Amino acid sequence: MIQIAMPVVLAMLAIAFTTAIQRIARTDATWPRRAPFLGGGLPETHAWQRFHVRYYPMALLFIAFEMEMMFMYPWAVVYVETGVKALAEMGMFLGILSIGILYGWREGVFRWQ
Amino acid sequence: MIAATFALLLSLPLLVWVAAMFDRIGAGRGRVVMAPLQNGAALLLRPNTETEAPDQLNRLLAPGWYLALALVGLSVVPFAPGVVASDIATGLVLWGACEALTVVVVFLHGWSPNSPLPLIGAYRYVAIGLPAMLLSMFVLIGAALPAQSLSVAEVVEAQRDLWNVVRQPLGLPLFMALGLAITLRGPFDFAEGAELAGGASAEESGPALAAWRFARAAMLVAFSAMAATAFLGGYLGPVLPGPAWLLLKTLAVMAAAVAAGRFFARMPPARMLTFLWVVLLPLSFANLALVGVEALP
Amino acid sequence: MIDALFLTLSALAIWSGWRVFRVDSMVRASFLLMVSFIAVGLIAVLLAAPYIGIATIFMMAVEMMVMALFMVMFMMNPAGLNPMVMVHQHRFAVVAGIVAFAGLTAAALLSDLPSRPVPESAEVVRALGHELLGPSMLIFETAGVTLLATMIGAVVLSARSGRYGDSDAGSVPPGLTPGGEPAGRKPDDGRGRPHHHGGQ
Amino acid sequence: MSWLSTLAHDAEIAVFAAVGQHGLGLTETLGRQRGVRLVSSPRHARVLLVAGEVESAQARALERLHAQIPPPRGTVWWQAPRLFERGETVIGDDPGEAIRRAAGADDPEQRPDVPPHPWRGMGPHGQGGHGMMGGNPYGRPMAMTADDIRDGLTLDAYSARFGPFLPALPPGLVLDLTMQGDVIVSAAAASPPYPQGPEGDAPTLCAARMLRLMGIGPRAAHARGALMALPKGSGMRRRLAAWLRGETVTESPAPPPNALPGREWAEAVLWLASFPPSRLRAVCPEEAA
Repeated sequence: MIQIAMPVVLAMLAIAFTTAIQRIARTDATWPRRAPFLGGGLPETHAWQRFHVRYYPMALLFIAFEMEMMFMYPWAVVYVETGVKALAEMGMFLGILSIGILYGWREGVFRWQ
Repeated sequence: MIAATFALLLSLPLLVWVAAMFDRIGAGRGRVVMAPLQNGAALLLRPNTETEAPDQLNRLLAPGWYLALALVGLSVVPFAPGVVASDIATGLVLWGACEALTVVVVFLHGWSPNSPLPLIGAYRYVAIGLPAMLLSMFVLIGAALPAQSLSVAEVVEAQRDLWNVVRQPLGLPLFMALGLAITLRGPFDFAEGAELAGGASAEESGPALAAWRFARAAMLVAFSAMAATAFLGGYLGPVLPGPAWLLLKTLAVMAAAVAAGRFFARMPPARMLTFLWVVLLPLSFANLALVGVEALP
Repeated sequence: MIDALFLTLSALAIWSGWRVFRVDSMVRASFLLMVSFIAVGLIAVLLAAPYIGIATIFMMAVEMMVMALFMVMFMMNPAGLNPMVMVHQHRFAVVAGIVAFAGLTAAALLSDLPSRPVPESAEVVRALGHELLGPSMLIFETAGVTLLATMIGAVVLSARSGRYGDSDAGSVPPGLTPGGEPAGRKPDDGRGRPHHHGGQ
Repeated sequence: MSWLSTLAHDAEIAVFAAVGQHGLGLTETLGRQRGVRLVSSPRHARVLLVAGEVESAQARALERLHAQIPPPRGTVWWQAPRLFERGETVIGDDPGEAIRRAAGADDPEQRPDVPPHPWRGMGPHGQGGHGMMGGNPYGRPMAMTADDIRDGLTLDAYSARFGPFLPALPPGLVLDLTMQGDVIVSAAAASPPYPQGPEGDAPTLCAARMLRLMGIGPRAAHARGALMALPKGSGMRRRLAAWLRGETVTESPAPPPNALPGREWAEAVLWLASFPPSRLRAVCPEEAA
């Protein structure tokens, strides 16, 4: 189980290191200093907002693709043992999903909406 | 395992230094050796910047998570037969998880200052980072096919006869695209590009900025080591000992990544998104098909 | 050692799961949920399921990222600059939570679970692969078609642009009462002509 | 921390350049200065360098930039009259010495330390807001919904004044933008770009500026591929290609308030950079302020 203990330890070390570094300096600020950098201009509102994501259809398409990745890892492990059958099966699987990409492209989902 | 972890922790700062030197050479600036250290020290002596109503906790932790992901990614890379910090059977998947979490961390880094330019950088980065990650997964699955395993050590051993870079010529260039994306450089630097005046890091100063840049360079090291392992045979090589070979190959990939970052122009994000899905992703399918046919007994 | 790691990770999973409903920021809520899933994924690795565990982390990182995009996009006060209460229907939620907890606890404690420890050397990923390419092949291929249907559905429902013009051209929101006035903003002719299309 | 200070002693000085009238050419020569590094955000800088004259109307913007440089900070006025009592003035062509002196300076803050709106102690939680979206939490109101020009989703519109010293925009150009996400919904030019003289329209300078926005250096071998990276049909490719061939571009842009809405941020910035400053200046009304 040390196989995951080690990454966990490394992650904690990294956090400790960067947090310690950032504690070196003081973080006091006046209000003019805190204003967001816009090249001299000022905003009217907070930047946090209902941010208009322009690629939301792509994000949904992406999730479907992501699911499929999870089938491919075990497939890759047994591929050589299984041979042509595995190739045909994955070819079919990827073919079906490629239709999804083609359709998405045709409908313009990879553009900024 | 413990020894490998110590070796990793000791060598990482040095390799980060080398990465910074490569960056200076790439930018065509002098004083290659000392300037990264001096500039880093100068940054550490400057104050941090507080913004109006930031997300303090995430702002503090984002550089740490970035560095943590670089370290975890590096921990699955074997330095020599049997010498690896994390000997997990699904090392390739763990590396993939690190890529996915990198997108999250860069997003948090841009989100937390509550400032428009970092915010735009964060959202653009997600649009490009996600498909770039998908791309790399197909490529890495290609590398796992001949090894019949998801363990990184097995992937190296399967390259004893022939390196993957020869067997799967499309693999390494496509993987480089991901490397540029997760290390925020050149054509894939949609988080911190010049058109956003520093983007996700525009509001950072002092030690916070130094920590973020350190983590970014550490990610370049981790990516280069992974690319060297998955495609260039890792520690395999004649005469020299294994770790030396790994080091040399890592440095070569690092130099190539820095050069590629300076060579290719960055497209507007919408154009890049189409390019990724319509050109690069089908190329990675083609790569997988070629690897599949080649790997058949 | 393993027990300590298990207990720590369980505590982290529960704590971050609870925090999801206590924080004001949608981004924090999304990624706290992700932390919870990461802890569960690591527990799965402890249970000798290295593939499922790490894959959970992988998937959840991506999915919570996309969820955060949509949460921020559609929720009022997405960053929680004004404090707010994230939960609705308190009483129902409390009752449903207690019932679910009791049911799951009872199922875990009362059912006769088999005790077959997986040997350290078991190649679970290989077994999973053989399953996918053997007995479960139909499921696997059906998943492909299902995902294709998901993609097409997502594109049809979400994208406004399309081959045959805007998807909402001529559409009218449904009325608040049967046959009543359309709800929401009324589409007028001045709005909605895409001025300039993406960068290609 | 004395060893850290010793190490930092020979570090490059991070300089944020606020480019004024006829300052573009000046700033380009700065890249060759040893020991000086131009940065793109005042947060990363130690010294504020005002290169070329800045009108007194924009003194306020300059003061804000000055305030955004973390203290200690210094100021250098290079071929520019001083607009506030900080830093020293340089007449000649080489500001190197003055920058090094400024790197040891510690200008005091000059803007009053007050939040954009009073908020402390107001509202039910003392954070200045009320309800879900109301009030001024932490000193600013929240963005509110508005119609969008692309996909018709009524999400929040973010209004802000960008410039005149945003490195991605032509120096002096002040844009009042309303954005939804990273797409510009409406634009107004509050102030035109500064006159840069004939050297501001020089092909090499213009090409270098545009290539910098695309993340690559001005070496010609790279630059050919850069044309492919630009979107088709907006004339950007044509103009960059002309600059790379060494020709002067004389095209005039459509006025930014008409041309910018509907463009995504990166496209808009590249589009603005693809015109010579003098042409851009000619189509922006002078009197609006």
